[in-house]
Amino acid sequence: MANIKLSEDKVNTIKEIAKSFGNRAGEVINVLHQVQGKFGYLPAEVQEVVAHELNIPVSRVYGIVSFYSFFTMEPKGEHPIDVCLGTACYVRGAEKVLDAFARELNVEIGKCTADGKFSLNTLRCVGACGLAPVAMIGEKVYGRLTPDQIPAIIAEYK
Amino acid sequence: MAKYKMHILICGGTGCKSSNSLQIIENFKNILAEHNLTDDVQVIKTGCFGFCERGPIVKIMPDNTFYTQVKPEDARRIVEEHIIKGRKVPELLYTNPENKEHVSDSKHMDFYKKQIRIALRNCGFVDPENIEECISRGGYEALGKCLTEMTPEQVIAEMKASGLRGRGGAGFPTGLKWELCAKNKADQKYVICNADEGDPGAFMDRSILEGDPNSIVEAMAICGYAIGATKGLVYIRAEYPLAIERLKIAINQAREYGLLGTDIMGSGFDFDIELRYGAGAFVCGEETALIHSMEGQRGEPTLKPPFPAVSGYMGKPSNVNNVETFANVPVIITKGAAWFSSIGTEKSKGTKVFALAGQINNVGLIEVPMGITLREIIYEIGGGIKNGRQFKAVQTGGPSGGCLTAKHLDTAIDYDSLVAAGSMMGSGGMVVMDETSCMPAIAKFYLEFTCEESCGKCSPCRIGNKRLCEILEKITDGRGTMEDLTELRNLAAVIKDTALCGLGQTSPNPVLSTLDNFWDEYVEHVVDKKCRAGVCKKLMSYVIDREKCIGCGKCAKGCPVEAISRTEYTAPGHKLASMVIDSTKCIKCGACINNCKFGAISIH
Amino acid sequence: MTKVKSLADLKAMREKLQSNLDIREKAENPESLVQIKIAMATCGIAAGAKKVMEHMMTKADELGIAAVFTQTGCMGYCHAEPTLEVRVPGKDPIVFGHVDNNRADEILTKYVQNGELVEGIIPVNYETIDK
Amino acid sequence: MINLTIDNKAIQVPEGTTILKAARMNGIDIPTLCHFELDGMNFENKPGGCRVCVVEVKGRRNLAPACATDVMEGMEVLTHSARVINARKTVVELILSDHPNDCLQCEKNGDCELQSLTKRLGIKEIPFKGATSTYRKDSTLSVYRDMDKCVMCRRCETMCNKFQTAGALSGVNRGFQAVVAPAFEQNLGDSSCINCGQCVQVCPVGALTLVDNISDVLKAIADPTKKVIVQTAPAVRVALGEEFGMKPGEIVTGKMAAALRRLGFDQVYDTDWSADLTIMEEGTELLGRLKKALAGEEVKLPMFTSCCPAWVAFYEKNFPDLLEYPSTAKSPQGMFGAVAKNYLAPKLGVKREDLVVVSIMPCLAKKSELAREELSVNGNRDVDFSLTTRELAHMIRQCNLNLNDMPEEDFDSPLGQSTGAAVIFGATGGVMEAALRTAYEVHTGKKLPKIDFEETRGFQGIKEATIDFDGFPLKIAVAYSLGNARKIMEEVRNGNPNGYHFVEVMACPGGCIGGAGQPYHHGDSNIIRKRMEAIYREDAGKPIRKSHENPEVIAIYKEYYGEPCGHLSHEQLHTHYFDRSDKLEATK
Repeated sequence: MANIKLSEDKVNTIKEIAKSFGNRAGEVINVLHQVQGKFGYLPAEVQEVVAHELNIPVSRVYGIVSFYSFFTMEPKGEHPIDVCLGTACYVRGAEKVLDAFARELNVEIGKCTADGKFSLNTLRCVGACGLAPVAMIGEKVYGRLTPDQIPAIIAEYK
Repeated sequence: MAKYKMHILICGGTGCKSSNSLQIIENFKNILAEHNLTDDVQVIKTGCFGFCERGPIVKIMPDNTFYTQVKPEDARRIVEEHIIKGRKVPELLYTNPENKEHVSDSKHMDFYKKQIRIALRNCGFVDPENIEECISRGGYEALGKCLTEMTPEQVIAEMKASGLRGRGGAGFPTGLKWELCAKNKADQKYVICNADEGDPGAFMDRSILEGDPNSIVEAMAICGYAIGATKGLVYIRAEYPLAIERLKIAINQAREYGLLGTDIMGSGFDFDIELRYGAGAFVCGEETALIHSMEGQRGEPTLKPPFPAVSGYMGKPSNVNNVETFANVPVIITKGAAWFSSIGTEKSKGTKVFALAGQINNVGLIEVPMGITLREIIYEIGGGIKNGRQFKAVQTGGPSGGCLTAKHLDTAIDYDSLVAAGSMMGSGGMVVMDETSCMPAIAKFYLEFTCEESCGKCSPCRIGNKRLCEILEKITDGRGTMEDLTELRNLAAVIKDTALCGLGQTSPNPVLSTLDNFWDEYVEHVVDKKCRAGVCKKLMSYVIDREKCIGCGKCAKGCPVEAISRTEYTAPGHKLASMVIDSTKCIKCGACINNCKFGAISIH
Repeated sequence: MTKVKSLADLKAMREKLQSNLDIREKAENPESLVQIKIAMATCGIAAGAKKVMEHMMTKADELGIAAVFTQTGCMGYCHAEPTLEVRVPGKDPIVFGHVDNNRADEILTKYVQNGELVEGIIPVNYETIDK
Repeated sequence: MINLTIDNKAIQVPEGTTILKAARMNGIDIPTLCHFELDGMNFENKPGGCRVCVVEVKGRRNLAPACATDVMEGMEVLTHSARVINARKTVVELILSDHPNDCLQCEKNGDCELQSLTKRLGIKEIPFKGATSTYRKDSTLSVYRDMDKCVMCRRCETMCNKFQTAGALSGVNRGFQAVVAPAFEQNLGDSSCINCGQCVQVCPVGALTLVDNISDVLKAIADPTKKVIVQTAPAVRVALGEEFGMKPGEIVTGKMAAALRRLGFDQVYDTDWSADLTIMEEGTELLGRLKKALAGEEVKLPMFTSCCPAWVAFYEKNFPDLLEYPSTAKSPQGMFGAVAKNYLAPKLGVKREDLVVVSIMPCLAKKSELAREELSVNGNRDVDFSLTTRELAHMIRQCNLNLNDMPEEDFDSPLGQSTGAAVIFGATGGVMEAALRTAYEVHTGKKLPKIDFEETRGFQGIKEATIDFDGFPLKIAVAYSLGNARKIMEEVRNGNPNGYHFVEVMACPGGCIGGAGQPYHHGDSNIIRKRMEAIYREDAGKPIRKSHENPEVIAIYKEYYGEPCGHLSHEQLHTHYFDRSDKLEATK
């Protein structure tokens, strides 16, 4: 079996988080939430440390990470873009907005731009249905979007 | 302490927050300070008012003035005109779309007229981060009443008599559910609040948690008392940071006030609540999946029985209700089952919160009595279809529901009538569609969602829904056959009949209901290869009218795939040769139409 | 902070806190309450309208009158400031002029509580302010 | 008792019975796919996921999974209504639509549960065309994974996590992409897999299969420069017959030896012989430790058996702190290899490199065991190839033989004679019983009053007993399934509260008779039971039933090894263990 290689401070961060949940196996999802909150994503080595600290098979951790859409093994861009594809947004044209982002950034959905600046993802309903279609860049919500607004919005972050 | 003479209520819900409502609050506070009015006027950040279409909302009390679409810079005018001089700011008032008159009082707005707010009673009224405001509205009195004046059996009897049914999906009677759990003896039981609202387009649970978290805390404690549980768990979506924060504040304040913890109100009853975070899995709305997720497992449903009431969280008897269901509980205890059951229809009592969305004028969150008609919701509360278009369908119940049409407009809505019409109540998403929505494409949209959210455990859902989706794709791509339509119906029926959990069993509903109600549209796609809504890209082509084209070339510049080139033909009266679209390259993104100022490009 | 130790405690706390929400509670149901609109434009404030309003609010509380106090702009009776309009449920609104603390008390005890007319009524010759 | 009707037939079954069982008790065989149960052996997989067993229950809105629905008073069940048959067929068609239909070339052709289900339901074409899920293929030395064929029955996952607690496999992803895989969909060999192969034994389709070494062996046999000898494990002889239509539990020792000769093996030996040798070494080691303990010396107790390679891999990966507890004795396969290459080769006049040792094992882990570094000299393995019972059956058929027609023949000498004690190695508790027979007599110097130790027999997951060793109460435990072994190891970690002296562990259900290389039992636990009965029958019929009385074993000590646990045997017959756990290694 493999040796897990990760920088010491990262290992310590994970250890502390696991400890704050009493190193209980049942808390694995809460631990993963916090760890992802710290690192932005959950690469394999991080999952191995989590498994190690909670004394559960790493296959179980990966089974969880690959099940829940909130968890990601892909690093996020400096400005993560999330386009809402909830029904309210969909019927008001969210797909076209998503296409426009993908075109403008030349990036696949779920991936990060080559320069690491933007990542493009979709999500289901941020609950701002009154503003549909909606996209979020970082914490900021953009509502009532049309495809032609996208270049200008991207330009804000360049 | 000086008494405030006026209150300014500002919506701090996610929708309005997204439109800068926090800045509006800041500005109000600063400007009031400038005018030395800090002691006279109180600024309160509330939960959602429901009228999200016109957010951010600012409400001035006591004259009940309802300002809509307020921008941060409007704060000054509201203070200097309305607060100081008593003159309302007409431009910010809601305008009745029919007679163009300003309506200042929300009570007179059509949006609110037909609503009865029980679950949302405190939303947009109190400061959700201040338990005292909740207490002064009678909060926790229902809990007090239960603990001091009622036995657990009486609480359950009251819940049963109220006729309250679960607001999260299938509508199981809440009192009965509590009773089943109460009957099981165990050293530990759990009250679980399902706040993992995953239905895209429904956000009532989030609004309640953001606007009135104390009502959930109180209701869970009541449930705990009734079933004999001392622990409560809220399973809440991690995507709801504001709701999480408000709920945490409410729980902490309730502990400080002795309304959670040990020996609550001197009754000897102990109860406390912890949070568990969901991580983005729609299937975790199913209670067994939710419980597995809380235990740190993949959120896969398991077979029932055993029901959670027998073996739930950590194998202990557990009672799972969703947020909206809990929100009704304190009111039922305070006002009585008889009062509650006087609202609604014979088998569906009380009210239901709907998230009204889609191609409708008044998008928002509404609470209406069971038995209201779709027509009332869409045309009175919702203010009709956007841009004066024609109503086509309304989708209720999200991915588990179906599409209803004009023929259902006068059906009284309740759990049973929706099921009879091929849809379901679900969590209460209500998406209105006009003629620009293509029904096979809508069915495909929902199936894509189900495929993405299927846990993969049972074959009908894992593979069957994928195949349904593929057949729908064939149809919307113009490759469908009449046999496909037959196969679609049979497969949908089998999935409904054989899938393991509620998600799978209801996933074909969007297909079956659109097949039933929009058969002609399917046939058009299959036989005529036509999409009347102009949605299905593969059934469309973009064409430039060479007589209208002036040859400016803007379309070609904006084309992302260089599908547009210049012809050698110059139309009479124009100086430049006209443009042409290579349909083999065209991705039908519509950019050229947006760029053409001369109306020369059209879709066929 | 005091913990809630019993249902009685909770109810007492509610009593104490309730008035903080009065403004909102009453605004929800103004038709069933006495509505008092006080002109609070520059002229009104100059004539002491603000003090009168505060006094009247306290008095109404004392007398147990469920009333909603609203500020309005100038009613156009600058000669008679402070002015206020009183609308008792089921009756037409009446405007009073030259209201000081004493007259305010009278309005509450005589007109609002007993339906007796009080001096200083300004004849109605205007439409309600909102419209 | 509950009264109900199934297909209009009134029946009565005990409360708590599932519809599936109630139907089967009454001769109605509802088809299943994901459901898998080893009755009385601690293994049940009942996710209710495949939906093949759905039936119609009157009054119920949708169809009910028979495997997971308990009967209720007055229930009316229909197992073959038009609605049920349409649904069942559609479900299987769906599964087939995401399955590579390459049955003819599939390892499981003829043994596949999906294949027989398809035939049984009369499915002639698959109406659904669409995407199929494809995955990287992957293999260890024992297990081959082709997840394109996976039907998500989750049997392997349950086996790996609940029964063995190896934790190598988990359900990953979701929806159409859902599959069972190691973490990060990495190679199984890089995971915590211990190669027990039980995932292969329970897989209904060809998603998990063994690594086939038949061609390696055929090549060796065909090579004139090689002398190819074979050893056969105790559990093989009570199961091989099943592959040739014999009843479970038929003993085919003599026919098997005859078949092996006809296949072209130069010598046909018996792993039972080295099982007796194992008892000499392991028994001596146990007595040594006990003596030290009684003398107040620091010594690791309990001692664990070390014959099962999956178990060895398991403690190396999970209990690196307890590596000194298991016996250092090699497994019988390993001992045989060492004896063959060191002692026998010169005797037969061949170089070590030219002697090819093949083992026939009920086991997949043996394929991995033989690759352990300590089991080879200068890169030449003590055992070159290990075939399973199933592979041997294939080979016999491939070579135009029929086991039924074989005469009874004996093993070759000198590594062919064995005792009843060796035979019972094949069943859980057997190694323990064999060791007790020898250790008792060696320790006490007295004849055993009763050879059979009933307390170590049977299918209980953990058996405990105290054996009177002439006044010394020897505390023993026997476990099968590594989940049970984990419980005992954790106890030992916490100070061995039960005071065990000796513990036997086997990974597979019922011991080696339920091994992953045995003919597929498809969840019929009676097959395993019959094999166990055969094992004890064979033991009872042996003229010699104690390892230390095996003349060929006595002879080799006299001639070659000197004494058990002596210098030479330590060098050749004992091994050592390595910490193979995941380690946290922080970098700067």
